[in-house]
Amino acid sequence: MSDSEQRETDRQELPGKPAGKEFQKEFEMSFGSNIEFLDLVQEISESITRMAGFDDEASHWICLSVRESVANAIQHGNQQDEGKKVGVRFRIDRRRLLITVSDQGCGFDESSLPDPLDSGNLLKPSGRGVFFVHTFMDDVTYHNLPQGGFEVTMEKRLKHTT
Amino acid sequence: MSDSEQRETDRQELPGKPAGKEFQKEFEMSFGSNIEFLDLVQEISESITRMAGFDDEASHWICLSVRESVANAIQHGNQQDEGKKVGVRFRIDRRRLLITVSDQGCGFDESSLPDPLDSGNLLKPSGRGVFFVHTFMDDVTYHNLPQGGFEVTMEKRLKHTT
Amino acid sequence: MSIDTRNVHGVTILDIQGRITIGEESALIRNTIRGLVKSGQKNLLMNLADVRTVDSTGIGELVSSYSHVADQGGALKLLHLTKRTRELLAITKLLTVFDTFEDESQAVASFA
Amino acid sequence: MSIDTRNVHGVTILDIQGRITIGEESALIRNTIRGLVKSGQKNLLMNLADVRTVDSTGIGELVSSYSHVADQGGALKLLHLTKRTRELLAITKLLTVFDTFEDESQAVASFA
Ligand SMILES: Nc1ncnc2c1ncn2[C@@H]1O[C@H](COP(=O)(O)OP(=O)(O)O)[C@@H](O)[C@H]1O
Ligand SMILES: Nc1ncnc2c1ncn2[C@@H]1O[C@H](COP(=O)(O)OP(=O)(O)O)[C@@H](O)[C@H]1O
Repeated sequence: MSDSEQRETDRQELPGKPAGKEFQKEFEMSFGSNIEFLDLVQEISESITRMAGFDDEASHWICLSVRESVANAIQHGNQQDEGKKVGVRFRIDRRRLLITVSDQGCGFDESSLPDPLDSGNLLKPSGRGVFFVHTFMDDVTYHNLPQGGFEVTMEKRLKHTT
Repeated sequence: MSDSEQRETDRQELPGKPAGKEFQKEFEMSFGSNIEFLDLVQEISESITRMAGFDDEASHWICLSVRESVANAIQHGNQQDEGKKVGVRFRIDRRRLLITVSDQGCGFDESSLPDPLDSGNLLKPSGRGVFFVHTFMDDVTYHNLPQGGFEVTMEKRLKHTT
Repeated sequence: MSIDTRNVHGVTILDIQGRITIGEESALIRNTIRGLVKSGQKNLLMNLADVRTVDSTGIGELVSSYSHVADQGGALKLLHLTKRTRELLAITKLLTVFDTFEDESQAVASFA
Repeated sequence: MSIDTRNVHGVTILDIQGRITIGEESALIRNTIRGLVKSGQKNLLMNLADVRTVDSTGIGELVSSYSHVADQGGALKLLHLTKRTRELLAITKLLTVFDTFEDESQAVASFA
């Protein structure tokens, strides 16, 4: 199954339906777009990455990637409208941790983002969050959702697998 | 609006729709029925009760009530079937914290539970969880969900309101 | 969670640290108590001073342990309840079942 | 998060504890740096030894502060980067922008 087919299957899953067998553990959350939740999300990410079997170092960068994505969902996606929800889902299997962060905004086109490593951008105060996510996660896709809203899917493989 | 009308409104809310205006903050989560998640739920409960403005002492008993309810949802409701989900929702407003814990089981009839304070039951090793929830929370209802599954709703009022 | 045991005048004192809750913690208490009783140590005093959290499964484990020790002709008593543990035992009427102490030597003497 | 400032041979050293992340933390850095520059202290050395976490907003705040101080004719340099902070500055190519030091007296001397 390709990644995008897998995503399609995930989306069609009804709330309350059992998770696909391939995932051993699944945890998801959703909250109003208030930056106050960021630290809680960070704590949760730390617990889940530990559960998945990552060491402190790997965990730090995964949690940073989640933090950046959730901050973007709250600020850029939902424009800090507390009535709009941010969703975060963790799926653990033997080989990897799959994380999705979704918001109710209109998304953005990744190809139009300025490269933060261009010498003209080095001193810009912003524009490094998406870059961090790409740097620290193994596989990252940004996509609009068919039912509306926007989602980033990121995967981190456990080191002991090849 | 009566409590049960309020519940009805909550249920009809579509996922992704803005929360009712009366709630200032909302956080919900859902996870496979593995007892391993209990400690994470406890940590989250502690953060949320702090956010809601409860002191350490009140927070301790609220979190114990959540813990008991989630343990019951995992064990009795979902029979530890990891494919079945447990949901926990926190809603904070100025006056109270409203918590619901749901599972995909068939529920139970509260009136048929033995009283753990009956002298014949004092030395029983189990049967005190629901009693704790009633003791420490202000308002507790157990009910089957129209779409299937079971839910406990519990409320804790902030002390400074009358 | 950890349990240290020490012997004072024929009484085995279990110093419990951490919490007594559903899962490994309760199982550890159960197994430790059963092991002690089997080896003939039946005068047991649980020091709960450093127990931060007890849940309904933990209370259930204390009750099971109490019954098991009594069935084998011994006694299980409790020392240094925290305010919270005392509250749980009070609302469950278990303060009427357990002998509880605030002073270790008094507790030890009570087994004589 | 906390910032202590001390003066060593005309250089203001900011000992930062905690994290430099989105929200209050970044705002505190911004306001502290701007306040110092306003009061004429323009030779600034940030000691990041006790900074556990930096996110993209935090990196952005370091960059803004750097530019602001330079614009006012001063210099902002960094001391004691943790492995993680160094890694973030390396991948963002900001190690080519910031002067960084592992030794406080060398760092202070560099402002002379
Ligand atoms: N969830 C999102 N919804 C809409 N736009 C987004 C989202 N995430 C990122 N963006 C867009 O991508 C840009 C770059 O994001 P990022 O690299 O995190 O830097 P920054 O947040 O500092 O601008 C943002 O400025 C925003 O325009
Ligand atoms: N979520 C639930 N789904 C189904 N049955 C439940 C649920 N929660 C509680 N029960 C029933 O209520 C009984 C009493 O629960 P409780 O007071 O927590 O004690 P215990 O879990 O120790 O049995 C349980 O034994 C079970 O039969």
